[in-house]
Amino acid sequence: MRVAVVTFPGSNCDHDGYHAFKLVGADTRFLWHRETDLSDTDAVLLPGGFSYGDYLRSGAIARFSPVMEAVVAFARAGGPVLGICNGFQILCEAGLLPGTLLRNESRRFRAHDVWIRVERSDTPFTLAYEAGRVLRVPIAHADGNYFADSDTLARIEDRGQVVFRYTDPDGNPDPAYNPNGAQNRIAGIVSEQGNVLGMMPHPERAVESVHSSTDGLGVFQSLVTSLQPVP
Amino acid sequence: MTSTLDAQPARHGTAAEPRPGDPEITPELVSEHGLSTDEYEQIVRTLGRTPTYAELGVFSAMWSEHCGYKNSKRLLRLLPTEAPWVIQGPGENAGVIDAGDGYALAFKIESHNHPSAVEPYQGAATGVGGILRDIFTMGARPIAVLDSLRFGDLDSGRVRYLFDGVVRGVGDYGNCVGIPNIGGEVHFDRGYEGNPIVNAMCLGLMKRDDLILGEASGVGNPLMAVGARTGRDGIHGATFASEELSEDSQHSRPQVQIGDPFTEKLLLEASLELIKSGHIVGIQDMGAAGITSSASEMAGRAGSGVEIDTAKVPVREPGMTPYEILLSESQERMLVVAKAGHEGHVEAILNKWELEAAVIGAVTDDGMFRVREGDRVVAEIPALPLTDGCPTYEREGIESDEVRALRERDLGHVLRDGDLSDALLDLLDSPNIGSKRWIYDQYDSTVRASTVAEPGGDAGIVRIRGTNRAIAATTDCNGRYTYLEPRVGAMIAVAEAARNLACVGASPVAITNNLNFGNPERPHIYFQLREAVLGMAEACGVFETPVTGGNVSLYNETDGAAIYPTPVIGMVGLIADVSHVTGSGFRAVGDAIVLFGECADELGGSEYLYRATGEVAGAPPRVDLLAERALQRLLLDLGRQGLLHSAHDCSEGGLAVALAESAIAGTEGRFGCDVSLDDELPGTALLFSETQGRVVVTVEPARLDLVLEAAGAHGVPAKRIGTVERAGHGLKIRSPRAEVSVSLEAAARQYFSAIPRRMEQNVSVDRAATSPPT
Amino acid sequence: MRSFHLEIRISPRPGLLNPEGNAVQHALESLGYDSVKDVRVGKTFYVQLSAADEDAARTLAEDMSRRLLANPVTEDFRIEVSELAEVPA
Amino acid sequence: MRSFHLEIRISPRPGLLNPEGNAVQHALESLGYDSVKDVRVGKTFYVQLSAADEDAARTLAEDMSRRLLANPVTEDFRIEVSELAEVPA
Ligand SMILES: Nc1ncnc2c1ncn2[C@@H]1O[C@H](COP(=O)(O)OP(=O)(O)O)[C@@H](O)[C@H]1O
Ligand SMILES: [Mg+2]
Repeated sequence: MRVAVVTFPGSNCDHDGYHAFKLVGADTRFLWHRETDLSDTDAVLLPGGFSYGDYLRSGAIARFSPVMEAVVAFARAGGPVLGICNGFQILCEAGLLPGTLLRNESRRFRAHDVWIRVERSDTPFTLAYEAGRVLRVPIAHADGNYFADSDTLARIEDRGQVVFRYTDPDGNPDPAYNPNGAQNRIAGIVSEQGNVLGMMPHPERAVESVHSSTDGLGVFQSLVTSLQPVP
Repeated sequence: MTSTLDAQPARHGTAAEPRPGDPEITPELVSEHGLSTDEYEQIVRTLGRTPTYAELGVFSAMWSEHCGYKNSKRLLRLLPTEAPWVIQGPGENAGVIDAGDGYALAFKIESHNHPSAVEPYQGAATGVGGILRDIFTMGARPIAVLDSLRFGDLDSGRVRYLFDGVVRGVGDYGNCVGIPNIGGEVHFDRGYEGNPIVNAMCLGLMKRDDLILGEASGVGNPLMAVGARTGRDGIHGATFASEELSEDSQHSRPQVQIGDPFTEKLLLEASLELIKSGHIVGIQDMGAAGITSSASEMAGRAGSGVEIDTAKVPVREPGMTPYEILLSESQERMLVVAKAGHEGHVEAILNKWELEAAVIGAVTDDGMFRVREGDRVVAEIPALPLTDGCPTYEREGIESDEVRALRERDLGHVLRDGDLSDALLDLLDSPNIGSKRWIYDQYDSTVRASTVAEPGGDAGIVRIRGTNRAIAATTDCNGRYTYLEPRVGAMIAVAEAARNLACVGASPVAITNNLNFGNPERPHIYFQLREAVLGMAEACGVFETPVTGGNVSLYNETDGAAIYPTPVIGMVGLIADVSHVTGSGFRAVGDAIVLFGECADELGGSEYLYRATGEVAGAPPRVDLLAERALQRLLLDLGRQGLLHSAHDCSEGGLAVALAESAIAGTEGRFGCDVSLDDELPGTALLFSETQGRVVVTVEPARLDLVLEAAGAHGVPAKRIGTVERAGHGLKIRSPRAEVSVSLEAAARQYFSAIPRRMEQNVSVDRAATSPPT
Repeated sequence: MRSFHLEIRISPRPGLLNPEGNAVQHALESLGYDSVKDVRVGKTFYVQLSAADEDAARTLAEDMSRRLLANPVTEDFRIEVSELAEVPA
Repeated sequence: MRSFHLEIRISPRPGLLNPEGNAVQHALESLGYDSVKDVRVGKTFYVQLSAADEDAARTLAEDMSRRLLANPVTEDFRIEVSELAEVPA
């Protein structure tokens, strides 16, 4: 599987994502945001960080980067696109995912481990998990408070687009474990077609024994599996 | 007071003309520039004439304490700086040590105290920005940040406002650039009421061969300004940082510097790419005193000269004078010496990262720091006298009688026996002891996916990707001890740092330090400074942890009141195999709890004393450096053999707090403990003395004998004092004269709410309620 | 070409949660400003640009607000245009 | 008591770096808005309060801007007051 990790000016989790994909055996390369050629690419990662310093709004400027036109076309053609943290924000700004990410309810940057429940295991990003499994992964963001107007919210719930939700360590809903005030405790959603995933937590920081958990590895393994040609 | 360095006459008469519109050089102007009459005369002798306005500004900045180390240079020579693993000692932008496997580690600490007192958010943010640049200009990629902070008591609204702003500033800057924060410290004490301390430390990793120094060598090589444009901000920041604060500081402050971490991130990537590209010979941050210090220091180190044309410097605003351009402290700028003919390549790399580069001058061979504005020479100063000729002072140091009396005070009135459960719960509610999670949850500590130990343990740890190796770091200093007895306090700071590293399994290898003191022109302060340096030197000598760099921040005084002398130690340690790392939290019910070291009645300078009586008094704990060294070696030995389930040192709050922390703060869930001690010490002394050289470890019962034997072999007193229990058992400690029994919930509630509950109020109100009227 | 100064004010759409405004309102109340009934917080862009005339400047401003400056999901914008004194070329 | 609507516009002090403005300016340029000469970004507070008259409202607004809303070290502020249609008590 060939993965392109996009680097925007200000991306700072591009290397972490790169290593996570390497770990699961993907053929991974970096793609500078001015490049636009995705012809040799099976999956795209929009990494976390502070593209353009998060000035104006997180993701608002990056979504106009030259590479984004190619990413939009790639996604529309069914190619898998994973956006983590700032990548999620960019996907929303670019209109590939509904809604937006507002400032955390606490109005502070929050960085610590959270627990998220896998709501669906039938996406290319969650095949390796069983639905209902609770993952421990870190967050690190100031703008992670998922918001959509009520119609949109109802629609994404109806269509089962919510893939990850913040829960307590046992998988139960508990507002005390919602780190940013996200509506319906949403931590990650997929597009209607299911090939674009945006999530605020950082699975790429939970893949090795030195990390506080290895629960994030499944996201990367799932992508590799989903793209393997059926024998 | 004696002044060194006889004026060196100008080698050949230097020439510079005043610029139309420049103010006349008067005694008042000289004194406004923070220069004494003697110093001014030395300038005149150096130049062989009256300085121009620009030259006066240049001298004022370079001969400020901040750049010139006037009052500290001679003392700093007392510090040990060498060891086989030291690649670069003091004098460069950062120290560098060998990290094994072909890697080198650059690290340094820097203060931003004065700017943070005026504008906490930007002051702290730009402080982090500056220390990151010091690291990546060495060719190293920053891999971790730590922050060491001091504030007044949190009961004050102004203090809460400063604390909140500083933490947000440290966080926002590092988070945006993407450097994990792996630790630090914070202390609250009225001794820091008017003068917060904000020190930031950065560690960077490079391949040994990528090391590059800040030298302007190669006659004819172009000097290039890269990164952000030069604006009017922070003009004379270096001089400002070398003055006491007063009511006036709010008004007379220089334009504050605004940090732009986004530009910093680009500059970081561009600089590392430049260094690898082979197109440059030297690079340096334009930090304090801006272009002036970077250019003259680069010339000084290479023994060359430089010539700059201010008209070629990219500026943010029209109409800036050479004086302003030379002294601007605009952030996120670098000075690069390119190879002649490679300017275009340098520019291309900067442009790729959406930044600018401009040729602003060249390296010369005449030893001069020369500045033109187009055709007019506005400054011409011999470079060496400018950088190294700063007069240095050795002053008279006398201990204050008042402090001696405090130290000699008898503390019998705080000795108590019996049930001390409430006293422990009260200590856990102290913001000095309670969890610092409120702070470090605002810091990204896992970006780069290499963090092995986040803030919360005894030291932060990051691994070196692709190897089994890891690097640990900690910052430590207890200002109360240093206040009461500076030499002992400084030794303890070094010992505690080394002990913290040994607890996690890292061998201490070197330190950087930040000397935060009051006005050294006052004998009581100079005494503190000298004593602290002597204590640091002695401890570093015994532990073989040389000093590879640091920073001096003096004049931390408001209206005559100085901070506690605070020599912050930033220590790094190496871990050969990351699987040997030990945490500070209990791990399994039934484990034996073992105490290394011995208890004593030493409540002087303790948190218990401060909480119980509001006093900072008594003699600080004694420190036995050889015993500390034996303890470190024991811990490292046991860690390597994988014999320890946890290790945590006793510091603020003493043994009782160390036990409570291991019980409630561990990552593996919460545990209780059952401890019984046979010491006959008074209850409060046994539980809360901050006696040095003690570590609480837990081991599987089957391995207890091995551990006790090893301790014996290292000559470290060791005894089993109890057992790890289930959480429901609570914390139980018994001795002939004391008893503690608290539930885990109660202890955890106190510990985790100590800071958040004090910060619940809306802190912007605090600024409004307390800011000086405008 | 003439020079214009634009003030583009972006405000959170009414009815949306407004945590920052609430926080400021509380802060004002605790400082004793108890006559304050409501606070909302938005961003303002101060832009200088050249355009043929005021209408052209306004059209540009609307265009860039819609495309970039305002978040279409949560924010409204308002534009004020004023002409700057002519600067000789 | 009468009701007033205040707009308190906070702008970065001239001469200070305004990183957000720079970033927005670059973004606008790369979107093709090349007639843009300068962008600075500030905040605006929309406040409703009751006061005896316009002068009193303005005095309150100045007071709270100085104390709370604007950072005296880095920001300037400007106030606009307009009266709201009377609401029967
Ligand atoms: N300003 C800070 N920034 C980051 N981490 C901090 C800060 N202050 C304290 N910490 C972390 O909180 C923990 C407890 O701090 P402290 O009580 O000072 O540790 P110790 O006494 O073991 O040296 C440590 O892990 C420390 O790194
Ligand atoms: Mg502690």
